[in-house]
Amino acid sequence: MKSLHGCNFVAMLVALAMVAAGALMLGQQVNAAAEGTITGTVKLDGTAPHMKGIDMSKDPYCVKQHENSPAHLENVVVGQGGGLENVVLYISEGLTGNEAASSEEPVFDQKGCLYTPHVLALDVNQKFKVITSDQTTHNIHPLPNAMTGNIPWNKSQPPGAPPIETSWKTPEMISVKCNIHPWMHGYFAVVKGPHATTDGNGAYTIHNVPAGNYTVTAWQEDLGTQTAKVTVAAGKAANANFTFKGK
Amino acid sequence: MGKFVAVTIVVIAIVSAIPILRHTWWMAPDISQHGAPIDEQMSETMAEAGISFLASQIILALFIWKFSGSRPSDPIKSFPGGAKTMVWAAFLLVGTEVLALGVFGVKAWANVYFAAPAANALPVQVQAGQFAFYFRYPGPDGSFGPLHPDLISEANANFFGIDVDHDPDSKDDIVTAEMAIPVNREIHLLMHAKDVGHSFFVPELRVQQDFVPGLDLSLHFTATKIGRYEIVCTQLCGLGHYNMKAYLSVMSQEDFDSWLKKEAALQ
Amino acid sequence: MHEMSPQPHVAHHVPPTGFIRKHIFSLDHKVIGKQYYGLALVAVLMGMVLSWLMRIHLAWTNYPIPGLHWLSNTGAPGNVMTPEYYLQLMTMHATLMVFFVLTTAPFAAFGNYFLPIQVGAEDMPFPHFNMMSFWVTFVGFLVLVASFFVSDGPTLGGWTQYAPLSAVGAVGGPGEGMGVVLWASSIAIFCVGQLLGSLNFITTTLDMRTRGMSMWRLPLSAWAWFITSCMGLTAFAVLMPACILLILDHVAGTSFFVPGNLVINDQLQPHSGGSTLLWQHLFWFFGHPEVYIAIVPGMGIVSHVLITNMRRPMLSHRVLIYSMGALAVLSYMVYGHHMFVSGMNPVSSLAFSFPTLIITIPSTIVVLIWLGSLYGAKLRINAASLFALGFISMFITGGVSGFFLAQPSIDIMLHATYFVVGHFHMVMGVAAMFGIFAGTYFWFPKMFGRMMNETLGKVHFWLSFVGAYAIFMPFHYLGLAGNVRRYQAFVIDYMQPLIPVHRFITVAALATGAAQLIFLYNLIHSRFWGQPASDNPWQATSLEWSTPTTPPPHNNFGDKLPEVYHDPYQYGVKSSMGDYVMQASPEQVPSEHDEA
Amino acid sequence: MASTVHEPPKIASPVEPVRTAGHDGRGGWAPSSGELRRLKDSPPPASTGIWVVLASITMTFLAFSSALIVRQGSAADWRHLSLPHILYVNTLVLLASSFALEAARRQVDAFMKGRGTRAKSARWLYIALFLGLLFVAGQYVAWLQLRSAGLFLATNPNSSFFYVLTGMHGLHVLGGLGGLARVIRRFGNSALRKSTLDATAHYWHFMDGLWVYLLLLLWMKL
Repeated sequence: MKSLHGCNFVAMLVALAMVAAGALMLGQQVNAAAEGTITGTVKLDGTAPHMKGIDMSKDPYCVKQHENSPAHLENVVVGQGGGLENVVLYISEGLTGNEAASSEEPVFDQKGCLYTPHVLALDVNQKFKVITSDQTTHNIHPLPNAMTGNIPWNKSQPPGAPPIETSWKTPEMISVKCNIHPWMHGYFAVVKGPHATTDGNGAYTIHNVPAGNYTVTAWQEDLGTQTAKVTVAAGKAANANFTFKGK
Repeated sequence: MGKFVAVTIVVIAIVSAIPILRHTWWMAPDISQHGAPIDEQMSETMAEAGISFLASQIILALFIWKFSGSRPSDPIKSFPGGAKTMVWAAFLLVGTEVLALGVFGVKAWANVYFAAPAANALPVQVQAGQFAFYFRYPGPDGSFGPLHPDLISEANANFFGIDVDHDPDSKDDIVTAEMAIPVNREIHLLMHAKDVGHSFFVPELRVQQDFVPGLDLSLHFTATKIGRYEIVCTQLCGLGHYNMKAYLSVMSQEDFDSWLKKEAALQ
Repeated sequence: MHEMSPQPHVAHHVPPTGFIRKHIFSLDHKVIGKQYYGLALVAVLMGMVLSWLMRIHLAWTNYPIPGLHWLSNTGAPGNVMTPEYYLQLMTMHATLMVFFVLTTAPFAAFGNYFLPIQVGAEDMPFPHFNMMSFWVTFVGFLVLVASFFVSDGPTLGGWTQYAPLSAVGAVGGPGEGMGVVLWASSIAIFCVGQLLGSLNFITTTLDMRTRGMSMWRLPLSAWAWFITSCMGLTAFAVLMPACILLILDHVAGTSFFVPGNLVINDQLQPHSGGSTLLWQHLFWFFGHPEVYIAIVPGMGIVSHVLITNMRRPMLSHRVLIYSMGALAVLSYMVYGHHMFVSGMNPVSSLAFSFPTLIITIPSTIVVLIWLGSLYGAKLRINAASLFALGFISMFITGGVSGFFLAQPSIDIMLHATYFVVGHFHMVMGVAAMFGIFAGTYFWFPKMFGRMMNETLGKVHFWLSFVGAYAIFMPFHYLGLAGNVRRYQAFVIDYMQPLIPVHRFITVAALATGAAQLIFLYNLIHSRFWGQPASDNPWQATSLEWSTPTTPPPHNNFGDKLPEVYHDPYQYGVKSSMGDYVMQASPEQVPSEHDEA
Repeated sequence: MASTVHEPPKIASPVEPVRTAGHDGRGGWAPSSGELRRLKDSPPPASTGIWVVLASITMTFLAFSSALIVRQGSAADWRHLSLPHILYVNTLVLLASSFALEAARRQVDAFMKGRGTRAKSARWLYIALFLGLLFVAGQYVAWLQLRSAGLFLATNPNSSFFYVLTGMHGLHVLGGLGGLARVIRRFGNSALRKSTLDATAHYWHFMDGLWVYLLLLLWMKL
């Protein structure tokens, strides 16, 4: 009664894709020095919206994790100087297709009945790990749009269960939730090519951008998107700042 | 061999009865106003059922003991009275038992379900969804705003789909993940299912009622003992069913008021 | 001039040559009976293994079960069972047991083999339907098992498959998409199979009885099968349409059972207006008769076995039959007691409560008749009679606990707790299984021409009897303490003190389960190497013991059908054969045991 | 339906059983007057079986009807659709086929008694079969009409029930046609049993009544 995994197939494709990507990178090594970066900060204009506190009383374990650090919603997180956290920056126009695919395997952790990071930016077909640091069972339930070709799934991770390793086929901002802890909510931001996510101060850096003209898009789960045109010179850092209007 | 069977049956019967008699595992103490008749009903049924259980098992054992050893030469005896006695016995025993229990049962059932909630009962709305309960208090204006299913967004902690910006009634509604009620005050519980079937079970309150999607039911009860109890889901609702629960805090009126203020501040 | 007179139904009675017709697509009710038994055996083994896994997980949650990930890597990552996998196993366990074991073994298997012989016919009237009945059922089984192999596994909705969880589709959780569709299809197919079976059973009983075999002269087992088939005919005919509607809600987007304004995972569902209670009504209208479909054949088999081993007829043949009939009829009026807290009108709860209490009267009559007949009997103790006596004990226990659940007011406390689980496992699970065991030890010699090993049989009984109580009595205590069923772990504060009880139950369950392997061994070993059996090893009276050979020839009675001269159970009389006269023997009985 | 049973002849002197080897409890003795036949006076199984079949079909459609009634009462989303007129034509066709089958039965009877010809009986059977097929085709046309009217299975509860009920009934009718075809074949090679023909006829008429019932159920607003 061993159940087939629909994902096995996908996994294989992914593996192939990785090999292909690897070959591509080797090809790129030569002019690696010639690649520039795009940096900047994302700010919120106006007062930071009030983020509701989360009442986890349903699961005493979760409550204990936040005894001295009350949990809040993370839809809009503003740092010093109005820097916006969890904004995803990616190149929406101007990609040539032979950018280096990043090789590292990001981790999406379930910690204290919250997702860290709240938003995980991923390249198409980039493998990532879903792990749990909690002693309570979570279920991971990404909800991609059925039209995009990304296949929705819904799996539980009991404490100490091995990581779930998978990837996404097409670019999409996929919201992910835990049904056992309904307040748990985050995003897989699946984009094509080089990308970055802002830190606590709203700063970001997109690496491995070949010289050229690009349109950079900043995406925030609640505040929407903004774009800016930048020109990257070989080995130089181009700058692009964004400011979102508070609702 | 037969005698051995007989002994085993008797031993099993008695051993099974002991935990019941000693209440080793028993219903949680009742904290509700309507619970007493239910408990009464339970112990009566337990007594009558227990007696018929022990009696019939022991008779079974007795006959096995007595007649398993009999030699082919022994004559076949027939039970005095034959089948007719049995039929009459069954009708008398069970019939009276049934009527007795039935009548009392109706009483117990009636004062849960046939009595209307008092006018001054405190309305609380509970919404069940995969896999958590959320509660809504009407706030000072005493009235709930309408629900907009399309606005429901757990991501933004809008679990009920209330529209604070446009519905005046919703402005002061208080949504909580834990249920608190004042002691000795009747609660009028308005039950709403968000997605699939769930159930509202508080053993101490002697209350169990399904949430029926598409059909909003209501319950009313009065808690008589201050304390913290658990509300659990008893209707299979999916993978998180086992962990679908909320706490029920029964507090003094003062504590309740301050609790409500605290929660209101967090909205 | 054309021959239009009823052809004798012997066209197919030239024994088939060729393996396929003989053993696979056989028209012979005896072969079909054995096929049903085999199917039940496979299903029960699967069901038992599933229950072991569930029990281990309940007792030691998050404790890896070595090798489990080979069963399902998604279901048990790192050998630890996930919540959804537990519920999926639970659903499959229940479905396998209720439909493919408790319905097939005592009813379809033994009934197919022995009903025609007991009425003195050479076969069922519609052998082709009979063959289809089995193979359709088998397909249903395959479809159900197939759901283990779809991407997110079988359905987790429980064997009752309450809507809307079962009808909203994959968004409801793992297995709620394809899993449910397969489940519903499997059950719909199963219903067709059982309807074909019931058709044959009823017509066999009504039309195929041999000369002298009046209805009252039918053995109690035959009566039980007849009554059961009448129930099956109506019950399965209602479940099938329900399943069809459920499937449509899935694949065609209709809204029979799904109301509007449902929001799952922040997505507003595209359904409107369906009635969730409609499913419950349709399901339980089938569901309650179904539990009697599972137990009534057991009652018949056990009475049949007991009488033979008590060497005397029951106090009253007819009262037993009337009682079983009453159970059948009442079982349709009581189904609402499954829905006391479902939001059904509280008045109808009471309306359902009374017939539910009333139905204990016929059951009590049956028990009292059994007990009263034991009095003054010459009880033979053997594996068959032991299991028959065990059945009575279990039936009493399970029946008594039913008394609580019949009352809405108490049901508030016990509904959906382990008390319910204990109740139905006792009365329709263990009791029915004991009926199957009694039947097996009793009829095996006739079916395979060899005796089963008595010693192993007795060992099997002791372990099963004590084990069953050790497992299912504590269930009732757990229920009283408010332990909710269908939980994969007990994280609720007030349930944690109960976990030791669950550990005890698990150990008992593993041991009792292991004991069933003795039975399996006995079955297989005796089949090939058991002592050869005589035609009538138990000195019994009914027609199955009058066949010219053992096992019976292809047309059961050779060139001549038997003629019946007596009521079924002529025991405790002085006759040329000892203390009994067979139905087919013209010998006059000095002291007729006449009917009450 | 249950057969009445002859009292077995009282045996004046019980036959002394000839004991064979082994205590098989039966001796080598077998009743003298047994014969390899069912009881003569009990009806052929087909004529009992058909009633059993009809009983279960009744239950099935009762379940569907109760579902329809509950569903129609439960929610406000019930749009009562006006039935395609071809349904009434189909109804007449089905009724006609029933009459044809009756005629066929009479012919076959006569033919058995030596009057009438095989051809005549066959003709009526074929007419019944043809009309039955015509009915099914007509039902299909009705579906097409609904489809072109934009009413699909899931459009609203009423259309759902329309498709489900007509579909289920259609399947049963097809089953009946199969039976009819079998009757014709058997009649062809004169292996037809009267009971088979009667059973088929009963089934066919039942389908008739069932259809009228369903039509009313779908037509009237509860």
